[in-house]
Amino acid sequence: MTKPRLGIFSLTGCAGDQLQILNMEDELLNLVARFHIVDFQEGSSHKESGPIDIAFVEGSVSTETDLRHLKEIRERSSVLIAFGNCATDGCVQAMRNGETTLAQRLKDVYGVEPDYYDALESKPIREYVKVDFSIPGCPVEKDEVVKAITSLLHGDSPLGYSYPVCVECKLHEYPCVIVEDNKPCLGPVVRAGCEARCPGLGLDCIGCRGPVEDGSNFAAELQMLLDKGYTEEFIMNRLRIFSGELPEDFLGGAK
Amino acid sequence: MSNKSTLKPVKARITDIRKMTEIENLVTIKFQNPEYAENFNYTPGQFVKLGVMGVGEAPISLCTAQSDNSELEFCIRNAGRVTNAIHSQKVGDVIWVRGPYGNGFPMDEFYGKDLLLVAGGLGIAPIRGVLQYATQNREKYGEIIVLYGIRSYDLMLFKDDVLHYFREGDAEGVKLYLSYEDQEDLVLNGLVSERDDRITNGLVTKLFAIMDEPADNTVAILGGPPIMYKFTVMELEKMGFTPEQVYMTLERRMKCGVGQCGQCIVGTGKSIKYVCKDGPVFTLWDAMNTKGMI
Amino acid sequence: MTKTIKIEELTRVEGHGGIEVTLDGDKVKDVKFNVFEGPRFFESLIKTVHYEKIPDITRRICAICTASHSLASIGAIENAFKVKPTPQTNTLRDLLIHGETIESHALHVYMLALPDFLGFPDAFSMASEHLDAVKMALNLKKAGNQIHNTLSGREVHGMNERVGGFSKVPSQQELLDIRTSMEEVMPVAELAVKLLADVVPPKHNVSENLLLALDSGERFGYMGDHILTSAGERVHETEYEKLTNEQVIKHSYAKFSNYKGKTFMVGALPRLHLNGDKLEGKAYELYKQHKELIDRNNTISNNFCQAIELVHDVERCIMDVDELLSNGLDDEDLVEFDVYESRGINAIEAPRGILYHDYSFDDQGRITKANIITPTAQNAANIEKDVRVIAGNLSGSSDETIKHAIEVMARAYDPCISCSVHLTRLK
Amino acid sequence: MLINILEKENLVEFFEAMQSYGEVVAPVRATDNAHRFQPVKGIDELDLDYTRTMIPPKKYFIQPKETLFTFNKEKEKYLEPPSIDKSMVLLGVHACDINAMNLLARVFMEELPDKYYLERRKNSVIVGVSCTPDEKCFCKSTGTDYAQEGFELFLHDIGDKYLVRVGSLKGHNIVKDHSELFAAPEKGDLDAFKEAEKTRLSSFTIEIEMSGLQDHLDMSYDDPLWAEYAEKCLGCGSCNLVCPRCRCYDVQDYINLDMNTGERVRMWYSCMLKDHGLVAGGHNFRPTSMERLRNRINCKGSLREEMPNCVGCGRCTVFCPADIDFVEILQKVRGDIK
Ligand SMILES: Cc1cc2nc3c(=O)[nH]c(=O)nc-3n(C[C@H](O)[C@H](O)[C@H](O)COP(=O)(O)OP(=O)(O)OC[C@H]3O[C@@H](n4cnc5c(N)ncnc54)[C@H](O)[C@@H]3O)c2cc1C
Ligand code: SF4
Ligand code: SF4
Ligand code: SF4
Repeated sequence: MTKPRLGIFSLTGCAGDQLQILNMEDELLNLVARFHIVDFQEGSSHKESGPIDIAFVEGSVSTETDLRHLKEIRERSSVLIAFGNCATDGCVQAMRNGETTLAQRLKDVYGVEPDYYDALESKPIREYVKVDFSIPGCPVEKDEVVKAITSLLHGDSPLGYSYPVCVECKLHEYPCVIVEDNKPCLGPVVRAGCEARCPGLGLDCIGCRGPVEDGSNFAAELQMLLDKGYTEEFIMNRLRIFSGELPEDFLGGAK
Repeated sequence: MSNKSTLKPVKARITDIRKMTEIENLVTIKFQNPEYAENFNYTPGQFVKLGVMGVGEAPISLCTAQSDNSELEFCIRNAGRVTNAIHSQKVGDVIWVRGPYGNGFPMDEFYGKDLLLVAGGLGIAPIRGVLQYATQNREKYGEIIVLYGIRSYDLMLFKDDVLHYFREGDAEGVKLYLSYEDQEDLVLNGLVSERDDRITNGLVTKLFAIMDEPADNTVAILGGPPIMYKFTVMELEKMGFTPEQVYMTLERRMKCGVGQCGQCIVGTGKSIKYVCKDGPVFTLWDAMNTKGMI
Repeated sequence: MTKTIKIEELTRVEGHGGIEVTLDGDKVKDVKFNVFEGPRFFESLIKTVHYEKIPDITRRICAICTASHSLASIGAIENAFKVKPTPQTNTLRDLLIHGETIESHALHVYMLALPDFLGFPDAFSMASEHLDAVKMALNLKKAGNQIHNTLSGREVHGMNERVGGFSKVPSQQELLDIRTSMEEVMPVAELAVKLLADVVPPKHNVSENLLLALDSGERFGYMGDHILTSAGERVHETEYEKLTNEQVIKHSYAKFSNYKGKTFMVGALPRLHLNGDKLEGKAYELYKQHKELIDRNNTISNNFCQAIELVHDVERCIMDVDELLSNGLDDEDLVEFDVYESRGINAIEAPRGILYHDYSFDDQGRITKANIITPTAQNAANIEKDVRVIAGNLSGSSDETIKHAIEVMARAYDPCISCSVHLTRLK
Repeated sequence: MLINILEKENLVEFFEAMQSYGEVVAPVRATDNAHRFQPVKGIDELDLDYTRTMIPPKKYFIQPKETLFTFNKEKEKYLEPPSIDKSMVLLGVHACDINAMNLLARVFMEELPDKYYLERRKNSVIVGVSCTPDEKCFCKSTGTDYAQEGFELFLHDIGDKYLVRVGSLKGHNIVKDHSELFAAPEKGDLDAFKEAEKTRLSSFTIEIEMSGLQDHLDMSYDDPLWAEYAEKCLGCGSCNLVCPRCRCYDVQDYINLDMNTGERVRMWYSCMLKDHGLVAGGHNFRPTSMERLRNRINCKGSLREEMPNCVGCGRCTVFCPADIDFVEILQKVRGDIK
């Protein structure tokens, strides 16, 4: 059997999701052996052109170059996977989208005229190309990556997490930081899969896995936190860290 | 030892795969252990959990009748992960089975009665089991009328059976009527040799107008999507069927199939039901008393 | 006759950058370190955000030195609000940053740099001939990650280190497990020194380097509040702007650092050059034994310095664990403090060199202004300088030779382009 | 009913005696609001004077996440985890939780026994303890404030003694084997028990009438109240996951990187999650959070095996991050409050 051709690509981001692959110290060599790797920028100098069976794309589209690169990858790939929060939901660099403009941000940081750059407003890749699956997370969870890969190798579509962090939090019997300490936990609206890492350490979830698809009641989360005495600015800053690039009606309530 | 007791599946092997439509295959399986096959007692309307290790299990209706258990047939639509995995199996591959589960159609309560079978889409699968059972025990039942609604010829399941009853149904006392939604020439498709008044264009409910008036002691047996039930029930009520004379089989999400996992719950306070264990076959009376059932 | 040699994209580095050299005969006409990593504007994003979640955002500047960013960020916040962390917290932080350096250096030395010297495109193909070494390297990296996992909550972008301490203090058993792992991987760290001691650094990139590193105090380490320069100065972290002197330069990239008009280098080589005599134990012995390999004017020796640091890191983690356990672990809460309008600056040695975070807050503890300067942003101009030197020295050679030499040199900096928040390509 | 008396000063010896029947698991204070059942080594670790744990003791019988079996595709085989022979003493279980487990036992042990549940229950000793209700407890309303069965021993606090009810032969044998710790009850003890029960029963602050509730729920099917609560509900599933009587579960297969071996895993699930009613093809039988919330309350208020699906422990209210009050909903359904 010929090995599937795998490409691991990155656009703008911290390269943490590729790093998570390198961090699978125990499985790495096994995993790499299952594929014919055509591209893995952070891990290898070896690069090939030609079709790709499975493409993992990390990072968000933040420059014209990113966009060209992304479209090229889509052309070549049968299955394209948004890999990590940047690719899936835009991550921190999208947290001010719709709030401040790109020009303003450029001016803030560089103090120069904006037309200088080929920068674009940071967006998740689904804004530009068809995404077959998403593996969310900032960074992705190694366990989920392995599960997705084995599913794909087995010919099945990967399983996602359709439920929020609270479920895992409860399964671990972590004390609820909202109930116990009134902390502004985003667990109820954020996609599970991290085994509730933050509440497990006594911290409020900041939402690094992005919202539960079609299942997040942001309006209720906002209201709950307002009732607990947080200001709207505070809550919105919190909600936006990883969910800046959300549909317009993101406070419109759950379905 | 029907092994109903746990979530432990038993091994069976695929002996035949026949493509029925673009997305549906008829899969025949044989238990590895003959003893298991011998004790595998079921009535039409019951279901099993079919599984592929590494992917999971799906509830699938038994669409055959009891006479011979050495081989079982399943009509499987490729609808998602598990069913896709079943579709990618080959003859000779292993398939894991649990069951049979649920309450089937009470075929012995129907003795001496006429049967009106109404099927839509994939709902034909359990209905086909009822039909097989009734024809195998032909003397126990009165007249058998089958109404089958499909979208188009391409999507028709059990084409051989349909053809058979069109040609020879009269001799066996089985009247089959067919409705199809899309305008299509069934003559050209070779199903019938000339225009046939047992076939109409439209939804399955249209067939009530052209079929023979059913006798008073008829039981109606329904298999199809919830929306079909709504409209069929309206017709049946018009014809004077009482709520206890109408039987239907329901689909819900099921993980265990034995009333543990809670995923197939329906109803309100008084009448919470688990479709897998209390059903999947219910009467219209059950449905009338259980909000959200249809 | 002019020609352009172009490295489209540097591989086995974090982030995206390429290098372009234009030669006119044997004269170097132009050098461009092209960064096509998109800008992320962290300083702008965090405006109005409450201090408590700043580290969680800024640590996402970089994956590999995520804890360095969070600790630099936490330090700046603590400096702003005059928070004094407990001694236990300080030791835990020391352990964390040493763990991070193990993970980062193991990755760089074994997986990214070594293939260059052994002639492989990557560690995976290197594994076909040196399986044991690769497996050992992975174990070393894993041991570093174990510290991340235990102290920070996961290997990338953890969350447990907070302003005022640690949200959850690790258990005694967890620390003992770290100690065991460190003892197990000690030989791997030593092997790195041995392997790299055999590599003869090419002469073509020798040129004068100005080196900057934090003054680590009495012991070698990655924290401190003064910056030392190889020119003999000592500057307080709050005056960092004098050193980094970031400028938006209108040629091919923005915001280059220079100190008094000169490019400079940060990282393992500067640290060993300026603080090496403070090393302890085996690391000190190896340092003394191989001192001649640490050539301040050959950036390639940065790789070797990282190897020495690996030995130091492993030893130091054991010492930190012992210190924590002998003092008795205290399940202490975060230090409490008040917020007021204020500014805080903090410098820390990330694996790749000095990292600065500088924040101003309003009286509610919300950010009004921020500045973050990463090691690679500081090194960029020096990398460009080295490219000039190499291209000049090798101008007669084939394009391939020049390209390879440049790549090997650039990789020796272990550049982390994704975290060079201030580097962005101009049109 | 066999009755014995255990002096509180014998508690340490009693605890040590219990250790000989297996690992002792008991409530330990975890947070301001909750205790946690966890293994304890000494009596000083546990706290019998507690209100509720967040996660009910059912976690020891049907675990939050457990491997049903591991498989090997090539070998066409699967292997169940080895039988559980470790025994356990569940010490300090409240009546509501015992009653909840009695229902679970019917589902998982009687008709179609679940190997895992069965083995664990067989290997365990359950020791109940009496409690004082707080402002969220309403087990009196659900008729589950007193346990008639489903335990080995039940300790009722009657001052400086415990009145111990024996609930099974196993419990009787424990008493027999440690007869030096127990005494026969005297008249005063029985009086004290009656007094204690009276006090307990009078300290409930909330009440909900259960009779006919099922029809009230039926009649409220189209009431706007569901939508009102759905607006507040986060759909987080916490209410189900802390419920001692909820038993929904999900099953998932995972395959390892060798593409041959793997496992089938069972995990607690919740009807408040959006795909609880989802079937292939994307059809959802309860697509909105309003429908899911209504379904949950209906399920809780329904009678299953002649018992309501709620034992009045108050957990879903206490641990709902959105402060949704279960009893308040039922009171609205009944028209007790508007
Ligand atoms: C009593 C009964 C009889 C059925 N008979 C047949 C039949 O004869 N032929 C046929 O093709 N289909 C039948 N179905 C439908 C079939 O079970 C689903 O199409 C199948 O479960 C889809 O699973 P999947 O993994 O392929 O799809 P996915 O959409 O990938 O399913 C995802 C998950 O949801 C669950 N799920 C989705 N749909 C259902 C469902 N309907 N029931 C239970 N769980 C579900 C699965 O467990 C799966 O893990 C029947 C369903 C029921 C309840
Ligand atoms: S701590 Fe957060 S994630 Fe956990 S249950 Fe509470 S709200 Fe949900
Ligand atoms: S709890 Fe939230 S912020 Fe923390 S790791 Fe999980 S998804 Fe990310
Ligand atoms: S715990 Fe509360 S918010 Fe969460 S699903 Fe239940 S009712 Fe809704």
